[in-house]
Amino acid sequence: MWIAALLAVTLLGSVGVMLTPDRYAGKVAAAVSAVPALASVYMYYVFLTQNGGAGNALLSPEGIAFGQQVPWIDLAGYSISYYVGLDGVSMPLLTLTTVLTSLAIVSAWTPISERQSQFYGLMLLMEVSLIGVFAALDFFLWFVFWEGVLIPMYFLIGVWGGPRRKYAAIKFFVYTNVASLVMFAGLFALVFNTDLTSLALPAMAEAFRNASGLPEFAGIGLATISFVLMFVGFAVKVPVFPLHTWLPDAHVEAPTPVSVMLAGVLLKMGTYALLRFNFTMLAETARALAVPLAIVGVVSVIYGAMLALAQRDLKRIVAYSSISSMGYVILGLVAFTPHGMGGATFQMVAHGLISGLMFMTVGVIYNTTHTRMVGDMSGLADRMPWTVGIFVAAAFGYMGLPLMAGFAGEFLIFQGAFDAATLGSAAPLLTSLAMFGIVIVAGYLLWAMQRTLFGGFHLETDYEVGPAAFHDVAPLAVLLLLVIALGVAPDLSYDMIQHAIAPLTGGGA
Amino acid sequence: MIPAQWYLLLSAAVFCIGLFGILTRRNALVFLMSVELMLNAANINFVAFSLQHGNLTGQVFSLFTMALAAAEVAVGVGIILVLYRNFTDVDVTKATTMRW
Amino acid sequence: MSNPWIAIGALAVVGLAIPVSMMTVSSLIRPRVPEQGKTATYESGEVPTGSSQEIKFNIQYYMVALLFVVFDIETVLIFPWTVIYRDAVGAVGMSKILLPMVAFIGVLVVGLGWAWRNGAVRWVRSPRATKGADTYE
Amino acid sequence: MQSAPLPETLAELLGLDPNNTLVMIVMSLIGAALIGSLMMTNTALAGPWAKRKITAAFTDRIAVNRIGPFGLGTIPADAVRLLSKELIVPEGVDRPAWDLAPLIIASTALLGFAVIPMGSGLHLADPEVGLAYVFATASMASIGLIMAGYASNNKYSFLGGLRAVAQNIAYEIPLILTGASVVIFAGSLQMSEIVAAQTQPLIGPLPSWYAFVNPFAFVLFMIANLAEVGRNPFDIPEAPTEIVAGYQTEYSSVYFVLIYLGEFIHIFLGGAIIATIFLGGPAGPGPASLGFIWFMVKIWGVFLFTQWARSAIPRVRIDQLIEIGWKGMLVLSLANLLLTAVIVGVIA
Amino acid sequence: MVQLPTWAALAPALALGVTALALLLIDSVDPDTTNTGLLGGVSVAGSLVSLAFAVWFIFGGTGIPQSEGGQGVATLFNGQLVVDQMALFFMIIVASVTALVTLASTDYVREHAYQAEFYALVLLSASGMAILSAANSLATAFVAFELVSLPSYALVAILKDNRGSVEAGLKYFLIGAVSSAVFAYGISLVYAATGVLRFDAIAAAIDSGTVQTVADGSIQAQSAQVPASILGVGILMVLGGIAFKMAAVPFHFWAPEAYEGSPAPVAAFLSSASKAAGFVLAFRAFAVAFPVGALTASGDVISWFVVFQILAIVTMFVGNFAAATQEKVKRMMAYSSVGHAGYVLIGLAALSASGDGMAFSMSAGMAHLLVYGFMNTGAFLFIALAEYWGVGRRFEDYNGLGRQAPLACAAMTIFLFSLAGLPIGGGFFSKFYLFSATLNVGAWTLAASLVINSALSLFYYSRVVKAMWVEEPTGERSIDSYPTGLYTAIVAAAVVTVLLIPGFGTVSDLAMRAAELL
Repeated sequence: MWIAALLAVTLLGSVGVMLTPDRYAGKVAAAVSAVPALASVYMYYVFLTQNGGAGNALLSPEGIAFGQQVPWIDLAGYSISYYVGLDGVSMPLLTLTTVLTSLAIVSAWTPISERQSQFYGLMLLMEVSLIGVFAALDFFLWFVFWEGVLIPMYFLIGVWGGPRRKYAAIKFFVYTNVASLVMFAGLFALVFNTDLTSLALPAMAEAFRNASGLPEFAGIGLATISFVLMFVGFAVKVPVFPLHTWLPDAHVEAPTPVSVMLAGVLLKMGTYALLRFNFTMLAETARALAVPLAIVGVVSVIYGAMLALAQRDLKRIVAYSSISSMGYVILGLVAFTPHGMGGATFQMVAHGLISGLMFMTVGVIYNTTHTRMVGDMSGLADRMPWTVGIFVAAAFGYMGLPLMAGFAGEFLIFQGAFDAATLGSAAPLLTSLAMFGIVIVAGYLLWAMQRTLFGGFHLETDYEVGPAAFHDVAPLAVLLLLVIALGVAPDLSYDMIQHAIAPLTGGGA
Repeated sequence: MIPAQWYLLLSAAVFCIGLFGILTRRNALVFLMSVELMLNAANINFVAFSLQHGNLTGQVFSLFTMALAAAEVAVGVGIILVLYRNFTDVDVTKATTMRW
Repeated sequence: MSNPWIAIGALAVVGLAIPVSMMTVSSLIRPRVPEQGKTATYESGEVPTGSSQEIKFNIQYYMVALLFVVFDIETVLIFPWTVIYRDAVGAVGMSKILLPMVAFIGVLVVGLGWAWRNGAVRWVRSPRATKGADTYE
Repeated sequence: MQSAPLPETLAELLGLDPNNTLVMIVMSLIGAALIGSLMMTNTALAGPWAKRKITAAFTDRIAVNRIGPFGLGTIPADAVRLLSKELIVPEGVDRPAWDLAPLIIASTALLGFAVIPMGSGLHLADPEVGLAYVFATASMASIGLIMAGYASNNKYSFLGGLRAVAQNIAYEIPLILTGASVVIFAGSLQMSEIVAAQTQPLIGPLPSWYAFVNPFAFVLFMIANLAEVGRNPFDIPEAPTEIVAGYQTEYSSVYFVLIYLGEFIHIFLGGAIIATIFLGGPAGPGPASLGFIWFMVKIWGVFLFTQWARSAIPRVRIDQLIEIGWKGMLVLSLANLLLTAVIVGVIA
Repeated sequence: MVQLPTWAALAPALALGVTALALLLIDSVDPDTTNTGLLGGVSVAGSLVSLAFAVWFIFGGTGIPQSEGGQGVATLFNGQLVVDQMALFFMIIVASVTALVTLASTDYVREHAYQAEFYALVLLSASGMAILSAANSLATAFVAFELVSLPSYALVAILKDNRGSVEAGLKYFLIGAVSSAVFAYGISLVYAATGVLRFDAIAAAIDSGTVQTVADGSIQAQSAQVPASILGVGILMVLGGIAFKMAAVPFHFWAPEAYEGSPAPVAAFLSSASKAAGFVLAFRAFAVAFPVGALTASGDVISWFVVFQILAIVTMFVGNFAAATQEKVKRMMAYSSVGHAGYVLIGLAALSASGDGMAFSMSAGMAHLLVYGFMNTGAFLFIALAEYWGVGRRFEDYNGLGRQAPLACAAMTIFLFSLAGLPIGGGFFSKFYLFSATLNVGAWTLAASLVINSALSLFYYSRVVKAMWVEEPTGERSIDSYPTGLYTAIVAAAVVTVLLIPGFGTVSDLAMRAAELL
């Protein structure tokens, strides 16, 4: 019921915003988005205190909180239903979505100047789909939302983006759609080979986990084929090397609030789907393929970091570094240890907050300086102290400074990956390689900060560079507080995450 | 009584003549006539086999075919008329300006 | 009863033979005096101007012809009905046999009325007669 | 009076086997020749002689009284005169269409008589679809007319041909629909059936001829028939005062004779149809052997009617013609059809 | 529910036909002045009445056996026409498309000289489609088929001073005339082989292998044998005639020309309703009259579903690849409609040699046709709106249209993405339905080409979306009027397209039931 309300409110809100005149659109949108944000925070509180969902929504039905199921379509012998619910994995991500959306909307007040009502309406529309993605427990419902995210995103990048926005938008659109088709094919190859009668995710998980006698093609089991297809499909969203090439374009061309959503939430859709489908439904195959997957993860860690090192554009730096951060998540997931998977999930949330924060800060700086090139500016610290302060904090969070959310996530991942049975002897090597990634991150972030923020002020402008407006800085502050809060008290979400993934790792929390 | 296959051969021949006319002629009116030939080939079959099978279905159908052929001619001549007014020609290959 | 079409065919032969024989007779007895001017087409004694092939005639002829094609074919559909009508009245009752034809002719009449009102059978519709809206030329 | 068709009668007269196809073919040819020459005699009598006499009588003149008794010698004289004239082929005519047209006009009209029961056993053939057949042959003439008009390469002819077709098709439908209303009574398309259906008496001595049973249809049919045969008031295809002689302007010599004959045979065919489906065919007082006489009386009556109309009624304009045809006759004949159906339904 | 007389089951078709006659009468009353509001209103009302009847009947249980609590199949004229669930399903499609098109036309033909004729022709053609969907005999099928075709020829060429329209009309007419001749000849061959024209009787003839005859409604077997070769040729020719109506390869050549040249509402009408009419005939004929199981059993007669598989794949690829290379939006839509014909052909192609899976695949095709009816009509009506505004015909002419007409463009976006199979409209589900139908019988090639072509179609559909929203407006374009009728129709179509996501369950149930009862 709660989730239906969330969806309904946001959807109506988006329609309403589209109809409001541009002058008020921003404020109205912020007000509208505050509703789901506060609601989801309240839900989070309820979930945390009453611990409504102990367990995994897919594997142990009692793990479903705020659940609701309404029969919908009986199609081709498969019963499809409107089936939503939350567990320890989706609850934090849902909250992350709603909160980040409203903050992004506020941060859009300054940069977005034209066709505002459409912009905010699309933002809210995207929020609807994102909520749906994290809450849906029926494959079709989930897929509707999953694809539904793309359409507003396509417009948001294509219409309000930078100079090469058309190219970026089309690239993003084609990449993700082809990926969806690949995933779809892989999944339904399985569906049609198991005697499913319902497309609810729990039922699918149940059917796939003890599917037997699947056909083989060229000696490779269908499970493996489907696993690979689905992994590829989701990896595009994550993104994982070498399927990441859409990401820098999309990030650089997208306007700040959009890239906040992109980095903060859309990338998590990929890892979330990986966790839900590949690592839950096909856990056996995942364990079997752990080492190559881990290698892929580590490679994208190192590769992303390296590329980031080579960039001059702050936004590109953050974009590539988020590739490397998502590599950690893959590594954590394949570990199949409580700490590894838990850490990975935690990292999703943490990275969502931090990368959002980073992009937002870069955006604020850009709004003032109208450049993102590291070389063009220096010594911003004394002109816009607040922003710079937050930027520094966020950067340290990115490097995994203790007492920041990033630290908890990455630490847990390494801890989990180190003694991962699935990785066997390769575990230490891979983990240490991944750790090396952090060093690189620290390297380029420190370098970039040193070049841009400190030293004597220098920037060719024909206007006076001053501190950013309050409504630009406020969201940054809120985000930073959240980051710190999660860093100080990881249990705020780590507990429920552990509850959720316990059935996966076999071991208890 | 004449065996059925002769009727079949006759109708097939008429049908092919019509088809040939369609494929070779470019005058819309000749085209129309060829179509009439093809329809009447069908009529031959219908009447012949209505006699063969001893039921009236075929003959009734041939009446329908005639009526529809007539209606088709009515519409077709109308279209050919406006074609002539627009292109001052009834050559079906002349009308090749598909643009507004 | 022999096949009546034999006799009809025979009459066709005769019907052709009589005119042909007349032609032959005439061709035997008639004179031939070729002379320039005789062969000019008759235009009330004036010198013929142009050929008759490219004269433009009233489009109404087309309209009437199209109407005829449609209505004449409908009579094809009416005739079988008239033949069986009398027996059918006895067999299935009057309304069952009459009403469909009433509906059929009703549709025809609607079409005729429409054509009538839209001037398909009004003759004076030539472009010179009515300049403007919907002439048929 | 269901009499056997003429060929079989002949075969029996000559004591030959009527089931032998060859015999039948020969007999049919003889019968056809008989009928054909009969009609030619009629027209020969009507065309050069009777027509002129009648017109003269109307206009209070004296005509064709020079050659032979009552000027009957005019008939052979005219025949020789016309046949021996030079055949002028105008330039630019579209041969062979130009040559075929008179042939078609002449012979198609003759074809119709094949199914007409003329009484006294003079009934060449009696197919089940007799009426449809006779209508078909009767309307084939308009093909000849348009051919003649088109092929002559003459503006008068062209207009005449077009007018002829427009008129024929405009009045064809009322004609056929009215005929259909008769079929509703008779319940058959077979000529002998239709004739037989008119034998029993209607009221007192009056036989149930459809002319008496359904006079409305009879009037309609007479008018439509006038238009079909192109006599006043419907003679615009050859309106001499407007378009010289219409489609026959460019024809001379034997071709002219053929067209002329064709028209008259057509008139008699129309008369024959009327006589058969409205006037009880050969029926009449006296023995059945007199049937032929009665039949002749009837078709000559129709001929006289056409000639009377020719002299007595002014010509209509083309627009009036079309409007009468499409707005008057067609609607009336449709109404007549349904009316007849209702009446028959009630009495049956 | 009240028990109506049997003939009343035809009410949806009759409503359309009567409306057409009423329009002619209205025009006869005063031919010189045309009252657009009255004419359009009457037409829309008539089609809505027909729609109401169809919906009432289909939910009232017409066509469901009494044993299952339905009203039973309404059989008319010795089984020449049957009104069952399938007929009603397609009557619904036809009626709703007609309503949309006529509503939109009130603005489109406002300046037109022959409005009454336009509406009357549309409704006549629609009534033909409605009858066609109930035709249970090749005779009625042929007559209805022509009743659909003849008015549509005139409709395509109705802009008689416009070379494009006239040329389109000519080409449509010529190909249509030939295909109807082929159709008639095929029917005559089938009749020659089986001696009957009623579908069930033909099936009986094929089953028993002996010529049948229908005497006062009952089928009786004759002694003569069914010559399989003649029957095969006949079936192929019938298929050819129908393929023309569905605009399937190789009879699709007319489609791009006719759709591009004709007025956009007419194109919408043809590409949606006319296609559906062709398919209902194909479904009924090939499901009832030529059961593939019996045919393959009876030896050397072709098992036609192989033909359909080839046709489907070729049509999909030809349509989509041609569409991807177009420069004009309308032409692109025309080719895409050819491609969609390919998708629906799966309904007849995805079944096994013994005819299994027929109901499943056919219901998938029917569901897709219904969804397609709305989204495709909507897309063409948007093109009509663009023509109404004098916007050009090429992609770049649509640049920046989204700023001047956001509502209509949003609707168009929904249509296009739904056509492409994104889950923003019912198109996603119907495509998935077809997809699972192919996998159901393991027709992998079909499944693969369906997926490939959907991906490809996304590319060229998104070109229009890109032009409307992303691109900057080029040149000066002044949009001053926002025609109510067109807008209403487009928005209505868009709403239905979106509502078909939650409502698809009903549609698929209806389709499944209809196909199973067949």
